[in-house]
Amino acid sequence: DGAAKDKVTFGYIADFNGASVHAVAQELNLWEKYGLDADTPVFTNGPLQIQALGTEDLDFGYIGPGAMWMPAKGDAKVVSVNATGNGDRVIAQAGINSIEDLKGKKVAVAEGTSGDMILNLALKKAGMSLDDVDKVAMDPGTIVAAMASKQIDAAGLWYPLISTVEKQVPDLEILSSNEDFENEVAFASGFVGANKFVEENPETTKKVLQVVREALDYRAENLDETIELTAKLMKLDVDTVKVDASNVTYYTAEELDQKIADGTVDSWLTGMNDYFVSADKVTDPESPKEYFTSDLFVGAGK
Amino acid sequence: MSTMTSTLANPKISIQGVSKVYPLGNTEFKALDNVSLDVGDNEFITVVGPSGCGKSTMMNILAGLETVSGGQALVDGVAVDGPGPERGVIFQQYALFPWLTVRDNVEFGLKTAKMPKAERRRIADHFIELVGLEQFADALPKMLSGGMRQRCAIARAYAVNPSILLMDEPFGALDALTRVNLQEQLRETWSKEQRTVVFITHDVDEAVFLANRVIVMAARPGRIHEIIEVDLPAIRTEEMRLSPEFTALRNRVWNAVYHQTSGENSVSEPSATTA
Amino acid sequence: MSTMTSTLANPKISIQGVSKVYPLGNTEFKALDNVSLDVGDNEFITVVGPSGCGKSTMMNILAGLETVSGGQALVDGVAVDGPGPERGVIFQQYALFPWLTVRDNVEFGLKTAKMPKAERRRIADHFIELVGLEQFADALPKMLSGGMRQRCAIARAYAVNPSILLMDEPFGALDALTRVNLQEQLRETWSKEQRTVVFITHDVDEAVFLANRVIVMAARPGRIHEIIEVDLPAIRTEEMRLSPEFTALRNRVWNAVYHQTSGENSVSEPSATTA
Amino acid sequence: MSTLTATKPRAIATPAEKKRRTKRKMLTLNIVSVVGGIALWWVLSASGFSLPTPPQVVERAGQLMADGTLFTDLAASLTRVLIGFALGTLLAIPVGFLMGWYAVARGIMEPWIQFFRTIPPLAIIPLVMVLMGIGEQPKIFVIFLAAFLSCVISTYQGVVNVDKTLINAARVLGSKDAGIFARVVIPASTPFILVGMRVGLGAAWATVVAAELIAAQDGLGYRMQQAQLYYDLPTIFVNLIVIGILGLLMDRILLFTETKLTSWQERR
Amino acid sequence: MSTLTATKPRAIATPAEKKRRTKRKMLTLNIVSVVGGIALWWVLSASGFSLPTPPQVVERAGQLMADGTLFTDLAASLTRVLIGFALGTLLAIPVGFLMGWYAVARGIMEPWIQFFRTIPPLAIIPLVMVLMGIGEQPKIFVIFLAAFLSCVISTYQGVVNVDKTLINAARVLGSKDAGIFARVVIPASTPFILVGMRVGLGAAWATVVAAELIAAQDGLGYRMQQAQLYYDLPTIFVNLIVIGILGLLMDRILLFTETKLTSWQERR
Ligand SMILES: Nc1ncnc2c1ncn2[C@@H]1O[C@H](COP(=O)(O)OP(=O)(O)OP(=O)(O)O)[C@@H](O)[C@H]1O
Ligand SMILES: Nc1ncnc2c1ncn2[C@@H]1O[C@H](COP(=O)(O)OP(=O)(O)OP(=O)(O)O)[C@@H](O)[C@H]1O
Ligand SMILES: [Mg+2]
Ligand SMILES: [Mg+2]
Repeated sequence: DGAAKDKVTFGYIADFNGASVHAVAQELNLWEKYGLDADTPVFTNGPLQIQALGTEDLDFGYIGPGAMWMPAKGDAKVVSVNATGNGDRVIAQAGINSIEDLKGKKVAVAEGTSGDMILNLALKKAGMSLDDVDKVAMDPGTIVAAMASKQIDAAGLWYPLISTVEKQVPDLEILSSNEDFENEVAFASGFVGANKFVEENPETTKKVLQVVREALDYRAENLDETIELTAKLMKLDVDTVKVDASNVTYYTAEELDQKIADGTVDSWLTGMNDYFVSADKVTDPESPKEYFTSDLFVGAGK
Repeated sequence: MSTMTSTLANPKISIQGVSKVYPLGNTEFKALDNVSLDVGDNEFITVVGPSGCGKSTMMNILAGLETVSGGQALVDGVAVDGPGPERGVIFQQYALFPWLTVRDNVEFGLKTAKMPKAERRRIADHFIELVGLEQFADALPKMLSGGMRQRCAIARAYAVNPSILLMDEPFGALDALTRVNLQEQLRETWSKEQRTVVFITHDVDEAVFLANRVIVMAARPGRIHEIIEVDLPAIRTEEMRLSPEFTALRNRVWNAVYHQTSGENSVSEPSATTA
Repeated sequence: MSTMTSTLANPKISIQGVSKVYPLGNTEFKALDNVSLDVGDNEFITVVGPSGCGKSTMMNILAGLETVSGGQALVDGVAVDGPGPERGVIFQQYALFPWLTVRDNVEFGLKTAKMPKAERRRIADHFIELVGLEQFADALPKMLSGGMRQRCAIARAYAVNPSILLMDEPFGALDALTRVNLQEQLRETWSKEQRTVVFITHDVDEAVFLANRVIVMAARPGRIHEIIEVDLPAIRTEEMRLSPEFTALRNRVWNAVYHQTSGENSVSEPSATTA
Repeated sequence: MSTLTATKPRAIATPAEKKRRTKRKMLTLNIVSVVGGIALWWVLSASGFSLPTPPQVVERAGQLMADGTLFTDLAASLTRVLIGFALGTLLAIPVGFLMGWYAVARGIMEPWIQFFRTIPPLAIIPLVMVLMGIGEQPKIFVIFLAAFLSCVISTYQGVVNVDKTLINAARVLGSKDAGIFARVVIPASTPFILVGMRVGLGAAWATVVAAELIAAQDGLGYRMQQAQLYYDLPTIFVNLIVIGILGLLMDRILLFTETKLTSWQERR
Repeated sequence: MSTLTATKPRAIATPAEKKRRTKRKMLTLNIVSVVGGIALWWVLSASGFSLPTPPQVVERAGQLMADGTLFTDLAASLTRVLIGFALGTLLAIPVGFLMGWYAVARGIMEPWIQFFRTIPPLAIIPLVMVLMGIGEQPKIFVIFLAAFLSCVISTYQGVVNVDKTLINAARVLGSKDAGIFARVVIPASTPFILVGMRVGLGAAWATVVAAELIAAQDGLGYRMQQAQLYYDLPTIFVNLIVIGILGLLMDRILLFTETKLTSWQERR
């Protein structure tokens, strides 16, 4: 119709998980298709987008698993799950064969990331805690350099950064991976919306979710094409992005509807909440029912 | 020595019991001690005295650049409160603006007075020629010799045509001929344009040749030692320098400076100022 | 005028066809044009000439602070290559170190020579007293009057006891008495301690009173105009100033400066230097 | 040093010639130094330090140029830096003057300027975002702040150091405060102001990475952060080097300006 | 301004008294200004901007002091900043001198100094870590670098600006290069060097956050980063304010030193 298009601002992060839906939406003209005029600023991390949501400069955004405690605190609404990651690992220098061996060793972690999550979970599973190791806080890029130059003994990190480390340290040990915690917690990333915007603009939110759903479907069904589109958007080479995409489980919208209906998504988010509580990130998180607007997501598919 | 206490009816400049104290280490130094002096409208006085007796300090107080520690300095009956363009100053240290050419230095005050460009230029060029710097009008101060810098400072002060000229050893760095030329020039302009001039110098000849009155100062503390009236004809000529009257005055001033200094520490020396 | 070309057997200072060219806008300015002059060991020469004729430039070349554009300057037969403590300099602009007290300024050169502290102090105090700054030994330059700054610079140069003294209008800012005292002092020390002195001044009396020879310079281009031998007795006294010989010499120098300047642009004026 | 030592009589050169010679020598030294630095880097990267080698970086630079990324980024960052830097120094000069001249202004402003100078730009980003959103404005503001804070101190010091006799000379010639500021204080403190501008320029460039954390779509700093996500060292190096070279060029322009503006000084 | 205008004869005060009065006035102004700033912040935070209010920050500060965190952090950061800053300025002075004095040194060093000045400290952290490990050394080095690079430019400019006649006077009194450096160039360029030190101090503090990205266990910057993860604005504010106050205090000490060291100047 001739009506003016709804304006939205939808942020993303320039890695495959964060950018693929945007790449698809742009390539297939999905914004236009659903009557949206979208502005898609790129951010370097999730918390910055949550802040921007709070100042009404941003309507929607993307956050990784490490920042999922922020909506749980009530700072934003999760409007859709994006994917669940399998790329997180606890890595160690050669000769360190188990989590128990980390006792007293220098273990690096980028706090508030999924690397932080997996390290905590792995230690807990081995009956240990961060107090048992010599924890050193660093940012992700520095961890790569520190591992490569053997300044540290181990780290909680993820692909594709780990592949850079592997090039320098061929005999790198993998001590733990996401699969070890399949039943307790998922490393789910998602799309978030500003509390106020979602409440006041249900129609626009619906249109946005329609775009997301269609893009999720396309990605799950045409992963190779999606990788190429995303690489183009981010001006990166395809191989790099491929590594990035290889450790993630992608769902179609329908699969997600299913997992919402049978409570799987709820259990993912609850599991993450438990972790965040145990890691002191939040004290009293809202229940996923409050901050995950699953009915909107499902509704957009009808 | 009673002449100095005779107050004029309508003095242009009136210094009344002025003192100036500087901190010096933990003690204080009396640069000026209760100095009183009246300078009439259109009077030309010269100030001589030993190095450090407070000549520059007195001039800076009149210029409004230095505060008094006691007493007051009046110009046109009003207490001096900061400098003004009606009081032109030639500093002992030249104080040229190093980033401006000779011409721009001379035009500085005219620009402040918002004079149109063409007129500014005309006036500046006139005074640059007067001091013989035509060839260096576009040169920066760093390219000038000591004497040339001093001449530039003179041209700059003349250009704003102030009703009072305060000059601190303005011809000190000049060669004999330039000096004599500028002396005559100054005297001539003064007699034509009715200015009040306070002129500090170490040259006794110069002091006598230029002045209506020569103020002889003494040091420690800085004070007026003697005031010598110069009763030569108003129009001074080169020949006059050779006249016996001139020589007599010259010797009198010389002795006033000379004697005082040798008797510097004699307490019996009466203070030259009225309390 | 043939005297000036007569080269001495063993000159302390030998200036040979020295030229100095400065850039001035897009053209060049000849500050010195082919100047030649020999100064004997233990000779006292004074240099007079109109403002801007290159006196300071010549002195700076001898001091090793300025390069030549042509010719060469020799000291003890060796080409000047940078300054040295054997050549003491008193600058026209004083150049005191503003962060040092009078005493520390005077001690500066002695400290460089690694003299022990007590001796340094003794020598400094001696020269500070000589120039009459005892009371201000601990004062910073900013607390001094113009003449006091100049005296401090004099004390500083004297203190290192150089074999050559290059003095640029050193007494210009001093009052008559201090000046006469320092003139006598300088003459006396010179005759006792066998120094070579090059002394720039604008005061013709001073030039004659102090010198063995008076060098009269001319401007545009800077060159030597005339050299006048001063055949007064080696020991100069105050009375001598009043002698007819003195007056005659004084007039001769005066005329040399005066005449040349008025004939400044006459091309017929022969160049004073040998090519 | 050439002006301080008398050369032998045969070594005669006109001043202009000498200048040209010095300049040529300087350029040679610069080139030697840069080549030496690159050689050192090559040796380091070859000898096992996990650094990309110069050829790798050159190759990456070629790619980034070929697809135009480098130029878009450069244009975006350059615009931000230029605007931020220009605004920063433009404000720093009058503020520095006010602080140097009026005790009241100094008393009020100094604590805040000192305070903000020690605050890392990274730390004020959340605050800036709250106040200005995520457009160009906050990015330019962060750069502006860095340039301003570096420059204002220097200008202030310049004002305080202006020779008192020159101010007196201007007063005596009839100038009031505004005139003295424009015609004496500014020219006399130009050396200080230009130090401030040079330091401010460095700060502006060094802050561009922080500024482009605020939802930038392009820019050299943004590209570096993105590359950091993949630990793409060649790209990081390309952008670092481009920032360095741009900074160097702009500094040269400032230096050239300074030489012109302060040629009245008697300098070594 | 008081020295520039002649006061009425009754307004007579000894110089020492005047000084004391000015100082008192200054302090009052400082306090007024700080109180005003805090009031503004309070208004802003109360009027809907998502900022913590002053009482919240004070409360958080109380907690951080009670459990000793603030003091450990403070000690850690202060040590790093002091060492880094001291080393940085100590090196900057001779390097600035070499650059100002010897054309060869300038030709070789300038491109690199200019280059590194524009590089954000964040970007060199991986490199520094590879070369120096993750102990205190690399953290201090990053701070050192920031202080050095800010200070060296200023010192260099100071050296270049030293009055030529003073150098000549020293030469004539027998000083050689080393003597001239120590006894003329350093005192004469003190105003510039102190500007450099003040700017360098600001840079050192502003870099502490970046430095403490390198595996720090404590420190004000580290605490801020951690707080940023939790979007814990009160903690960020506490640390920011502590950094600001420390920076301000250290700056005051420098300023005081400067007043002592440059009292020979005729200043306004
Ligand atoms: N800022 C200051 N601090 C301390 N003392 C000072 C200051 N300024 C001037 N004086 C002292 O005041 C006295 C008078 O100085 P002034 O400059 O007026 O002398 P003067 O008569 O002009 O001498 P000269 O003929 O040498 O120029 C001197 O003894 C000087 O030391
Ligand atoms: N850096 C420079 N650039 C251009 N010209 C200069 C420079 N320095 C000196 N001059 C010129 O050289 C000439 C000689 O200067 P110098 O200082 O030697 O004169 P002087 O004889 O000492 O004069 P005065 O008696 O006035 O001190 C002057 O005309 C001056 O303008
Ligand atoms: Mg004086
Ligand atoms: Mg001269």
